Amino acid sequence: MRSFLSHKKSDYFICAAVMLLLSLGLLSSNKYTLDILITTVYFCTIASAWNIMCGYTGQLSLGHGAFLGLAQYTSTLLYTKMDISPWLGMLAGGLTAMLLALLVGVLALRLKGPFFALATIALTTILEIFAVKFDGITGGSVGITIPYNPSLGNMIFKDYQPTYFLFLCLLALVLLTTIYISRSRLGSNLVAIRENDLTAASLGINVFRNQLYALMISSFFTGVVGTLYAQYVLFIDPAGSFSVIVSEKAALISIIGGAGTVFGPLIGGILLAPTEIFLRTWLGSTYQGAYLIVYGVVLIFVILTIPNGIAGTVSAYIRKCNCKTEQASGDD
Amino acid sequence: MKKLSWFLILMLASVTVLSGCSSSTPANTAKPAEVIKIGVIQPRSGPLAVSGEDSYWGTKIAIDMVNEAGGIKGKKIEAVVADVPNAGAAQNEVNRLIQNEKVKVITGIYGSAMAEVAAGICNRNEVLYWEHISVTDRLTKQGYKSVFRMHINGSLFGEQAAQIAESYAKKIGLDPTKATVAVVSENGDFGKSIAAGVDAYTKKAGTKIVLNELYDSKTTDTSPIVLKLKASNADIVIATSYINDGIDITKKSKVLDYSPKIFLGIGSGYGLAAYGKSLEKDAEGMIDLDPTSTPVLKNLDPNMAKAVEEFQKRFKAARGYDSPTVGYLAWQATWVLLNNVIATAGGTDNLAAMIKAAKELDIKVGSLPTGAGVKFDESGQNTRAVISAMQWQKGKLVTIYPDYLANAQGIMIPLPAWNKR
Amino acid sequence: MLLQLIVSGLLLGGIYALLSLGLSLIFGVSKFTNFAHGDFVMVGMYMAFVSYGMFTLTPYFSWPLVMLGGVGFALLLYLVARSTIEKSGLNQILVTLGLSMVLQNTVLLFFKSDYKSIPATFGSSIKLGTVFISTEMLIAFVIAVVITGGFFFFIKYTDTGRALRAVSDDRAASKLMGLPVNLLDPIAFCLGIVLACLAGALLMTVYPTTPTIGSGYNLIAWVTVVLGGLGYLQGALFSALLIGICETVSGFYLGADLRQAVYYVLFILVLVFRPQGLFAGLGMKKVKR
Amino acid sequence: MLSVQNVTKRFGGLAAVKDVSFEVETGSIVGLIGPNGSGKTTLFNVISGVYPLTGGTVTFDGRDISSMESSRVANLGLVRTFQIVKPFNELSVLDNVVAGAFQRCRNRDEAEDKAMVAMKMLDLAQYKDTLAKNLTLAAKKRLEIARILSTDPKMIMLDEVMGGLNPQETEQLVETVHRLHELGITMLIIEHKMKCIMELSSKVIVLNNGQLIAMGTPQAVVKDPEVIKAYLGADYNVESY
Repeated sequence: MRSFLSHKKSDYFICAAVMLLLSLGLLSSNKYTLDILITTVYFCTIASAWNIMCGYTGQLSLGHGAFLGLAQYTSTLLYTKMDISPWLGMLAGGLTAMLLALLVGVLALRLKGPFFALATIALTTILEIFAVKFDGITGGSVGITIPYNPSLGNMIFKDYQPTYFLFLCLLALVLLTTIYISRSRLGSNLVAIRENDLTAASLGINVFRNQLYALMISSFFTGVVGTLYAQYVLFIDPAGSFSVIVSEKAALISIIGGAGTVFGPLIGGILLAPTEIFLRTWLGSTYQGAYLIVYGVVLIFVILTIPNGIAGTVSAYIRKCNCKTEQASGDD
Repeated sequence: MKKLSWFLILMLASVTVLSGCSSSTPANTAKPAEVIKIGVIQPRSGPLAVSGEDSYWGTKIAIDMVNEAGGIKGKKIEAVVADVPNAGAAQNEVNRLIQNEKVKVITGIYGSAMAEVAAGICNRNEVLYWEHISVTDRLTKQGYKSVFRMHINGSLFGEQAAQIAESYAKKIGLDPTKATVAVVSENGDFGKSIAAGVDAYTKKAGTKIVLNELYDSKTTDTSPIVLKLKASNADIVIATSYINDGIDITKKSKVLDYSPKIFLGIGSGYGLAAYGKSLEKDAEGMIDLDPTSTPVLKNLDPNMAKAVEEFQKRFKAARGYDSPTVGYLAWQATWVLLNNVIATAGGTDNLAAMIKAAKELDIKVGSLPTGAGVKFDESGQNTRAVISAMQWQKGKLVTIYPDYLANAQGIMIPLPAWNKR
Repeated sequence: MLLQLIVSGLLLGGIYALLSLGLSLIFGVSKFTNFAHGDFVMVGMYMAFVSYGMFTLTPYFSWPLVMLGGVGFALLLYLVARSTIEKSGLNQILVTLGLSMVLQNTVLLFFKSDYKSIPATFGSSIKLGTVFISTEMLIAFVIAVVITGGFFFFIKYTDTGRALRAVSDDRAASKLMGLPVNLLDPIAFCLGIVLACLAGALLMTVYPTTPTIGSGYNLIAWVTVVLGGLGYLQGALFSALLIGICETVSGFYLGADLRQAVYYVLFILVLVFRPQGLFAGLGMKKVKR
Repeated sequence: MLSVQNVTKRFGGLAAVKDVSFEVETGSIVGLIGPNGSGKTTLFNVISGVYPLTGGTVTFDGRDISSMESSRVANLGLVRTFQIVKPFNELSVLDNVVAGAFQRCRNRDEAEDKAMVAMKMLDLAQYKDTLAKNLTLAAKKRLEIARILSTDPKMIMLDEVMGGLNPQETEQLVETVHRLHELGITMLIIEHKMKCIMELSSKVIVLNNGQLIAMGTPQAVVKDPEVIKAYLGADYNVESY
């Protein structure tokens, strides 16, 4: 089952333990190891943010790339053109992403299933086209290179540890928010909406408004982590920023890990992000695209056999064990 | 929940171990000083993989040939190959090559986004970055110390293209200041930087640009573009395209019975084998501006000529078709890198020596198969990279301009109407 | 000029009609959301390419092979997706996204990423007044029209067609009436995918192909289906033509780099403000879900 | 408490509910009966805001709710169950009820306590951690009631909650409804089981073909010739126990 609604304080403990383990990476100074960790945490965070909207409410967004890209362009342009520190740019990026989410939500949230997904894909593509078209502002398809001036204020660092640390903080923030939401009224409402929106409304849950909140929170974090990633790679371009692939990956990671669970996206990210890198390194240079076949097959397999993902299946198993012991003592 | 947390912890531990392993193994296997490691990055999957793969083979064949000739100072070259389909992968793989594989030289890449990311990281880590394809101007305008580009940059490309256009205009008796030019370009960085170069040059030369249109290269139907060209009634058309759109523009030109006096195609759109194959006789007379892919061997230094011949043979064996321009670009860039830079510097251990060797290079124009020479300016841009005009004649590309590279005479200039071809 | 643009657009739209009809049918009958539809177009293109390479059959002659292959791929899709029919639409999307990844990259593995094309058979054009019509496009268009006509005949006048319409109209009721829904699903899949593959084969006469070309066609197919109104087969037909015209006209007047944006904006507007499609209520008989 | 005035609902040209007016007094239990397809559920949907109404007004607790969304209607304290049970299948019973309870509380502990109270009242406490989809039909029906109960409603509308239950289960549920009534909750009940209606309601409304054909005490209504004709005219499906 989807144990999104966690009742236990132990979630905070797990969260702390995971963060502690991940932060062991800070001891390494190997940039490749750190890059893998950063990429992993980046995808964990995006997937977790995606999960807040989509795992909860069951609305499939393939347009988180739109939020990501808009935020990246906001912060990068603020930094490169007006010299505003990425620390502020990060917030600005998150907020613009949120504004876009508000607009998208008002327009598209009444759509269901494939149509919401399609509308979000279309939106991402439109933004990409505009980013290419209005090259006076965005630099067009050539993208923007962020000058390498390492300093704390510029959020650019010589070594990767500080960046990794920032990513970890963000992941922790998203996880804590997720845990908090999962215990809150919003979480309860969202899950109710996912299960049956008509019934949810009949209980007094405003379907539209709750979904909108979720979308805005989700897009905010997506935007923030996107700006951080831009400051890490030091380069953005329309094709990379407004990419449907990023959204697809977020979805893939969440779903394989267990969409609608607190730790599903984390598990998915930790499993898939390094796997992708290793597969690309091993297979990529001899069998073009072979790692994507593996990805696709895994996705199909997971959806068909364990639609609740790893976390969902594991916790269902745990529940089963608990139920057995309960049934032994109680009647019925 | 407890079990879940154990599960998580276990998984994390295994990931840590895994990434630990991957970072420690190469250190054990690296045998110092026996081989010279060179990082080779190309997009070998994803949307850029076609030309990425051609470029990869260009580089690989150059390395193989150097190795078979005994390597550099007795040391074999080992290519550490990475598939880099996007900017994120560039970040990851370049770090892997530098950190784990301990390469000191990286060469690549088809795709400017990846080139920019790779060059940035290389420069920061004091690794030589040797670019052989990407044309974005900005790559060499960031003040990087260890970044060199063998290929021409976009604005020079555009400038030379406009120059070629001008010279052809003169040839057919058009006054450059009265002739009209239409520029259509795919809206990626390639098309845009070239369009900008053309624009800058024609302004100087006083030629009038009557249409400057960008389009999406993924577009399926180019008839609106051809109709716009037709409506503009320009004497000269300079079109920058990838292959799909390039083929379609030509097809639609025929369908819509459009032939300007001079049509200059730029980029893979008009130069790849697929172009000739799918257009057959309709390709006849079409001009492609690019570094030549039909070198005139007798003009080259005999040793170079032999090497180029060998390369052509191997490329055909590996890929099944004659090397396109990117193959030559990759091959000659790698060839120069190995024989003239690394060999002079005595290996890859000393970055300063390699930079010095590169900066001191003085190879005259026409020495390399694409007609280029090598002389880097302060920013690391090769100032002696040239483009040429190639033309489809009897199903094959031949070089018709400049004269010192030409192996055939230009035909069908100005272009006759379609029914007279 | 406008006339020329409209004619070019119509010709393009004719081929779009083939891919969207198939999508519309599968969506109508099986309530199945296929996000890999464009990839079947790509597969169709490659099948046409292979038949040309192996037997020098142009797509005008290799269509039986393409159809046969299409049936095979349809059954593959059906096998993979069967368990998600009548279940969560979300899972259908995800499964087909996964399938799309597998298809694209399998093709990449076997054919590499080069552009594959076959030489034009005619490559000329016909001039009607001031309007030029590409022979290739015209033939493709005529074939598309014939296939579409045949398809509508099949849907209207055969028992299977009637059954498909009934299931499309009301799946639950059709089940209660004893219609073999489990048999009709694979039939709808086969028809739909075969149409997509045929569209691919026709496109192959005009455009080169690469493994990733399908994503674009996938979106076009969906845009068309939504504009036409879900499950309205005739609607899909008209909107395909409309999209074709919209592409050429906006490409000319607005700029060739904005034309995708035009129909995506149109798409979003229709989704949000007129979810029943552009043509609903215009006296069109519905083959609705 | 609830006043329905001249309510009409059309689907296309077809009027599912025609010009229906009635009142539900505070603290009463009103039964709503009629043959299949007579428009009972449509009336529920119109009152609870699932469908917008075509004509007429609905007032609840002194406020016009005619054009209100269902979630706002529910927030005012008027909630309903569905004829075909719609539990949140993938959630535990507790989470199902908590979803309702959260409409009145801010934090989770409070919501859980409230939910437990409602669950105890409906004999669901022992299934706390069971997934809703694994419950028996009877338990699912009780779950529906527990869920709406936890929203602290002023009035509830029950749509055939006894349908498909065996006599014993029915009896238990009637018991429960009585207890809820004692808590001061006003009720409007659709029910086919005449015995339950007779036992529970103080007033019965009869719909046929979307029109109100009779209203009054249960005893009076069953003797009404109009009503008998309606039921005999349609399939005679008033279950007799």
